[in-house]
Amino acid sequence: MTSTDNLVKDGDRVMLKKGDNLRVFQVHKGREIFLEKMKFKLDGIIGETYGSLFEVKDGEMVKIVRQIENETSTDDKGIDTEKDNRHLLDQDSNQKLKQEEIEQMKKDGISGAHLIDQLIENSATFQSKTEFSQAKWVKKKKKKHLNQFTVLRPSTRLLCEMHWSKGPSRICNLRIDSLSQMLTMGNIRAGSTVMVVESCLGLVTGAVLERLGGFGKVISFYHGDSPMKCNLDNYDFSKEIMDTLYNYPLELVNSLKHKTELRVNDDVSMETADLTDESKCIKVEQDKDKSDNIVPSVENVIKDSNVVIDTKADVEMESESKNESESKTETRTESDLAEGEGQLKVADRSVEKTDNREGDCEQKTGGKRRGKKWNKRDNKVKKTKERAEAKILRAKEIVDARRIIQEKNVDCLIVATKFHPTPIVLALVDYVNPSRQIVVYSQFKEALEDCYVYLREHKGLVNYRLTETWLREYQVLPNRTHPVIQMSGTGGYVLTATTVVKSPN
Amino acid sequence: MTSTDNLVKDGDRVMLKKGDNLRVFQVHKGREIFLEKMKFKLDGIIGETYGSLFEVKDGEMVKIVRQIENETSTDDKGIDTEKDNRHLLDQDSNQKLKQEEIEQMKKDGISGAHLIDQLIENSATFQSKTEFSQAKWVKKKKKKHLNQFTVLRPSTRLLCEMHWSKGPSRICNLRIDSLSQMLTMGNIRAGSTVMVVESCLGLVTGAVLERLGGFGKVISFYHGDSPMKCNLDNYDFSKEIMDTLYNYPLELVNSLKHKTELRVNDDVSMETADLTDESKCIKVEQDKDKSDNIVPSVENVIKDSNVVIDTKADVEMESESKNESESKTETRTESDLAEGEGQLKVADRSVEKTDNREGDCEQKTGGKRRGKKWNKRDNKVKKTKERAEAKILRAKEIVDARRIIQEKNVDCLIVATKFHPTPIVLALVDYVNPSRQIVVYSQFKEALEDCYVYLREHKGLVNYRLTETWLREYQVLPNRTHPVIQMSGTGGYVLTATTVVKSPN
Amino acid sequence: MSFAKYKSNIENGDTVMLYLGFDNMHTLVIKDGDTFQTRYGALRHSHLIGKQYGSRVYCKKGYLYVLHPTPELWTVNLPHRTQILYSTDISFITMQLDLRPGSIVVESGTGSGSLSHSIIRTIAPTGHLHTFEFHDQRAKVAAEEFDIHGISEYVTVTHRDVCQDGFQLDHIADAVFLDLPKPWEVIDSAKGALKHQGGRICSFSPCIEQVQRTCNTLTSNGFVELKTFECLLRNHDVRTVNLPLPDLGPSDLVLHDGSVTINSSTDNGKQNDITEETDTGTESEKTDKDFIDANCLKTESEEQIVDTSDKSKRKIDSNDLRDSNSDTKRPRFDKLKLQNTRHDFDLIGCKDDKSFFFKTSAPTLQMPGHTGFLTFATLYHSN
Amino acid sequence: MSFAKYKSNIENGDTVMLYLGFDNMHTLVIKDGDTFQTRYGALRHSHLIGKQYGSRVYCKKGYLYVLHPTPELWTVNLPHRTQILYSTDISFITMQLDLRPGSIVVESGTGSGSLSHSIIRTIAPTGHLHTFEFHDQRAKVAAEEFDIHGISEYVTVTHRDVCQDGFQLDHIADAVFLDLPKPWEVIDSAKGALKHQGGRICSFSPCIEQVQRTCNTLTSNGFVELKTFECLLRNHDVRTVNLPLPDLGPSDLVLHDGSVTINSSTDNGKQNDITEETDTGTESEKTDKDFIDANCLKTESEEQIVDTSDKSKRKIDSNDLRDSNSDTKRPRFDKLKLQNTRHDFDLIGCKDDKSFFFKTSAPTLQMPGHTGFLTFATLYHSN
Repeated sequence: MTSTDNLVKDGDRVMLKKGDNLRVFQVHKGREIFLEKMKFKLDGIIGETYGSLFEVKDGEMVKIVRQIENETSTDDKGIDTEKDNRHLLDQDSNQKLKQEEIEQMKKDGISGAHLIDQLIENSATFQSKTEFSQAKWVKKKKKKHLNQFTVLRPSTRLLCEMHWSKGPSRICNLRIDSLSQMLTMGNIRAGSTVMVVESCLGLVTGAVLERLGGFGKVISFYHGDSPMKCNLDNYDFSKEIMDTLYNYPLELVNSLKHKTELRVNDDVSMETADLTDESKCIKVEQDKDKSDNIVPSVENVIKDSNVVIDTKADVEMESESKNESESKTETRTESDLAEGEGQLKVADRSVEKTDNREGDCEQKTGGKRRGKKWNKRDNKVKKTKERAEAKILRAKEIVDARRIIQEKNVDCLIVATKFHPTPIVLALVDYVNPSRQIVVYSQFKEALEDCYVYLREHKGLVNYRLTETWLREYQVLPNRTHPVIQMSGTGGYVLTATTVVKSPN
Repeated sequence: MTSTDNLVKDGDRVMLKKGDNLRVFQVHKGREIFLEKMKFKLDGIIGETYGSLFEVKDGEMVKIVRQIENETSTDDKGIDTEKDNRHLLDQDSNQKLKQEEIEQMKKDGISGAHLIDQLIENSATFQSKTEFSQAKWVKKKKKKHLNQFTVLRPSTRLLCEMHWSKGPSRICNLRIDSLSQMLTMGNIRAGSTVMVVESCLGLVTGAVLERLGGFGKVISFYHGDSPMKCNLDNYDFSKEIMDTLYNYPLELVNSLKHKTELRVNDDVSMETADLTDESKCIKVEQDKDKSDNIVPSVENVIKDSNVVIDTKADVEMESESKNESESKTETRTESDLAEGEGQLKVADRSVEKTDNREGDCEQKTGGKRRGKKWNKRDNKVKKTKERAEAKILRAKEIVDARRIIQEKNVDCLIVATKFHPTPIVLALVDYVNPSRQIVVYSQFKEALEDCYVYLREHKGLVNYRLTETWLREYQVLPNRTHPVIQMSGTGGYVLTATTVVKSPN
Repeated sequence: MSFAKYKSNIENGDTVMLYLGFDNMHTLVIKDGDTFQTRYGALRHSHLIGKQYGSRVYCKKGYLYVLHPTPELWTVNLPHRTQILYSTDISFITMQLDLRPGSIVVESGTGSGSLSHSIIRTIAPTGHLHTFEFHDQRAKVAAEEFDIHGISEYVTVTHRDVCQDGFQLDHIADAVFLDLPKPWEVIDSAKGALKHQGGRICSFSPCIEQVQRTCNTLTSNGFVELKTFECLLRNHDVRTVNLPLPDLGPSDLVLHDGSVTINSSTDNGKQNDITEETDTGTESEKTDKDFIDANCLKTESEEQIVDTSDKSKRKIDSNDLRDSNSDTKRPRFDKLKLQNTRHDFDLIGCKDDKSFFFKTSAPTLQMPGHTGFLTFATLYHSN
Repeated sequence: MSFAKYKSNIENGDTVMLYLGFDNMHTLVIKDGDTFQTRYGALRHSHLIGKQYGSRVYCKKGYLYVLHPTPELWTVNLPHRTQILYSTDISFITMQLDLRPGSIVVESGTGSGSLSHSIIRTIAPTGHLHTFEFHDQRAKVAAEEFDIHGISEYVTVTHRDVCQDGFQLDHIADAVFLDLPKPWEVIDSAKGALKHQGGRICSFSPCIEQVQRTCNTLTSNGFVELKTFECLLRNHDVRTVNLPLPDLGPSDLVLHDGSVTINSSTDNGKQNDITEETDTGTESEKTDKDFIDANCLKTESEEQIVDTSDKSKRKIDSNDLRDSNSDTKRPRFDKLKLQNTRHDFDLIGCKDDKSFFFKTSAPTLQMPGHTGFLTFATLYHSN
């Protein structure tokens, strides 16, 4: 994401943009992708600058020079032509080339410009059109037939546009302007600790990670089986940024209020360890200083490894040790794993489900993991090991995230889920520092009204606002300037409030 | 309201418009009105054409020639000036004339144009302004100091604008675009029979009457003490139009479903009748053909007169006889009236309250009735008589309205009240013909959601729509074209549906 | 005849509206002996004659309603010969032009007659519409339609290019409506058409450049009180939403033979998806709820209403019954605990242990973003 | 320092926000020894030092909250030297320009620094803002503010008329923001300021004519993917509405010694007015509910919340108790008869015999109608 490093590399996730159509692909030398009814390889973009324009030719991406559109040439022609349109009927049926012929030419690798020429030649009516109509016609045909893609780095803006155009219900109708309000009203910035509860395909988590830029911490709450990592792949975040992400399961949220401490015992020095023999523990200990009521002290022994993380350690330190452990648990087998499972309840569940989820992702991106190839047997062994690693990591992550939350030093809570937000907000709001922002999004105003009423009862907040933004796009063309004909009726609602120190009365 | 008759007459209600400020006044020769901190007479407008422009000079309205604004003269200057404004501070404090001096000049009857000249002369900074700024400054001053009014005929459009600008809550936030949707979606047109339940200061009733133009019938439902007549005065409707109006009390709505018949016994031939002796009856009889359950047959004897109205008679006939009776009950005294009151329950109540309400109106319009002057004693006698007359009329009107409703031949139901609309709509919807429109307005969407749910349960309707309209105004000026800076956030919601023949299943 | 005034029963020659569901309406001129194909099967015209407007009519595979024509139903069902004005703009234009019975109105162009029908409805029986169309065929078809609809006595259709030849009307009109690419070319002529006492004018233009030029010309022709508006329709979709409550787990961790056992939530997979009951019909065409055209009227046949209601009731009932043994582990939002909670909490919807149910009328995802700019102005009498 | 990052306690020299209620906020630079006058009485700065941000602070006549500064609070409280951009537009601009830590941004003009603060917040600690202001004094004051706010290391303020002299930046920026009367004059220079690899640009203009000209210039300079937006804030006012049910009288007329007696309703005069509890505070300034400025943030101090809630509760309670002897005469909308009615009826609000209560979040009557047009475009790397 640094500015000097602006060339497409093998393994990068890139966005291909054609008009308003956006898709993410991972670059793999020699692999074909399928897009807009065409199969082609992305090899041609490797080593080229992000922002370049390519055309698909003979199944390959060929870089082409971007031409300056000269809209001004049609200046003042709009009005004259509109009047003359009265005598025109829809002329598309006057195209002598059949659809199959056009498709065949495309398969034969005709260049887009050449195809357009063919279309003009075979149009019965092109010459009878006014200059303005001709220009309009060519533009329309270009949009349809020119297979030109701009290669872009993924960003929150582009991913939000992509998801929105694919179907806003998948991201809870979260429109880009609403998302932008959330980030601003939440005062999201480098160095912050942000709790995110979302079910918008990772869009909100990714947006927060982007705005933190590797500085700070994001605690992402996941429902049962969907930690956000898979969805975040699209962002192609650097390791520095991904290291600021912690995942925490929603089903352990209520338990947070008993100031217990989960601890992972994990021996850093362990190398070729056997799953069944290692002693890795998650200890849940009551924080006796703060909690007056009696909470059972529990301990969960996970026999994977025995790294003991000092709960007072700095977080940056932690992520380092995490990475070390990642590279050290390589030789475990699947059977080992199975034996270990019976006792690993907290971590296990989420890890298992994560794996499934990652499987889904793989299918989508072509059934292969980035930049690696194994034969099937090796793959199986490695995967087992990875899964075991992931389990430990996840367990540690839960412990880490729990500790961060319980420090009550959170700077922002952002909620944007398919669930009713009130219980989530009420359960988490007290972990947010005073004089900070909470931001609750919902596609239903009623849900936020309810949340608002409960928060008022809960107290400890001021400066409530329940807002909606309208987004109106304009077509700005000579003599044809007006708001666009269709607009989005709703992009969701946002409730914001500022935390304050709870007063005794 | 006819086009040939376009001169202001003594007794007319006129609207005075200055910018967006609109007010209704009744023209009375010699009487002063108070507007914009000035006292002046309207005598000068009598005999002049509607649409003329007048200036207040020495307490009189003096007709002036309307000048063509030449906005185009500032063409292309907008942009240049905006840049130069950076060096300007607010210059109003540089006016050497004090506010009192200005007010005195106004009292002394200075013409607006002359006053502006004075202001320019005494401005320390006028000359240093750009041409564009000067034009803007003069326009602003003119708006403030020129007491120029356009004299207009009242219309729904202008009255809606007037009420809206005075405070939309008084008309349930009914914005002009919402009102316009209601009239159109209700298919309101000449010849229709329309039921109107509103509490928007008569705006909806007036709008419907205007659209019926004297053809058809409007049944206006009033809550307890507020028939719409008083509010309708502003419209200055012709007698032909007012004759299409029937008033019916909301508190007799539930009783409609028992197909009873109220009858007024009223002798047309009576002249100098004594209230206590006359026998005027409202009979409530059970319609035995249709009602299976036992409903008590009731009879209300009103001893005012004894006109018997044949319930089968044509409505136009009725209004004629009504008008006759109006001119025949002239000599009754207040004491007579008092004696009559004990037995007049249905009609009485509403009449009494109507009188109070009319009293309010009188105060507002200056304590005098249009075009008539009496000494106080005469006034009292006449008033008593009038009240008695009104009682009979009201009673008859209720009977008439009841009959019209019970014919179940209504073409539209329009509801726009401060009450929850659901009970009203459910009680009245079955009196509407099949294949007609019902229109329910509310400033609260929730009220319409509720209404919608109940109507669906009630059945007999299709083609539901719950809509809101957005109204966006644009400033169109050379190089300064944009939507206006403030807009209305809500103009209310409209629920419409189409009645169908209720099917047995 | 059918457009001129309401009548109760269908006669031969009437134009009627067949209502099969919200985005499935047809307009039909009754011609004894003809047959019309609907998606519910064939419909013999003769079957409709004599029927009361608003009746339910059965075909083989379903039923429909036969509705009385109105300008609004005509607008959504008319054959498009041009871009047309829809009821939202029409309503506002009618109000702003002060139209009422008796008004004399000038319109150009006639187009597909959408606005014309609405104007005639409002100004009849004592007013008149002079409508101008520069396209010969369109003018003819419009005149025919007015005739079939029984409203030709209220309208004069003229085939003329008014930009070139003007209205040729001598101070007879109360209002002028312009829907032309170059409205400024006819402002002067429009002024001549308006009564000496003055009147109102409206110009509809899709682009702001046209508005700017029109405003200039209006002003220099002595029109005042110029106002330019956009009026946009926002349809709301009433539906019941079932928003799942999240499983935030137990508030205390349970010690279970040495390991932490959390009460794994009962299968939430399905229940955790938002259930939305679109009240306004679930027609078979409506495959993608996300892209319901906001321009369309949404509705349902009565049968569908019943279906939806029953479904919704069943769903809620089953929710009420389902596993309530997990009560202690979840935050309580129990509706029936009304007495113990603030009333405020209960003024939005209903909650049970798993869900927050409420009615909402969410705006449709797509709505009209622009139809055109409506510029209104007044011409006051010239002294 | 206070704008650079969150800190927990107030120190001398900090800029703090005093929150007295929604439309009553002040910004204050803590200076030990000074005193600040609020409407609740005097506040000694020394009293604030060491206090935790977010604390409630008592004055003689009431209390307030002392809040940590944020760019958003600054935007609504800053001293206006020019028209400023508000958070709604700022949010959208930040997103559309792809701003994040590390971004190099060019801004012209600085104006009152409203947007500048927000940009700096987003691009720190590794990015930089180059902001240009043609008004000498404004540039100086802005630079001073950045210094006081502890963010001067992230920003370079230059006093220059960029229309004449350009940005003089050589391909260093990721994004350019223009708020100028003639943005087209600097497009070329902006292109030179953007990195060779390309970047994003935004131009904010109040009038469409500026937008048109800017778009032309952007296109001819090779910028692509031009998009022009308006982004408008709509505030919703959450409140409890008590909509009275109408008295439609008895369904049967009662015979009473020869005359019709209808059950005259108990005094409805007061109860029939709509009761609205504006949840978001009832401040003393707010005399006319109809004209609440939608630009303003609405809120309440905690005390007021309690008051309102209590009032609302009491009102509903008394409604529950009042004359229920007229039950038989009115349509029943009884909430407690839940079992007998459809659930659907109960998913909006509560009904008793007299009223329909519900929560609504009605849009404020006035809302921003226009701030400016935001035109965005991309410049791709030149081969």
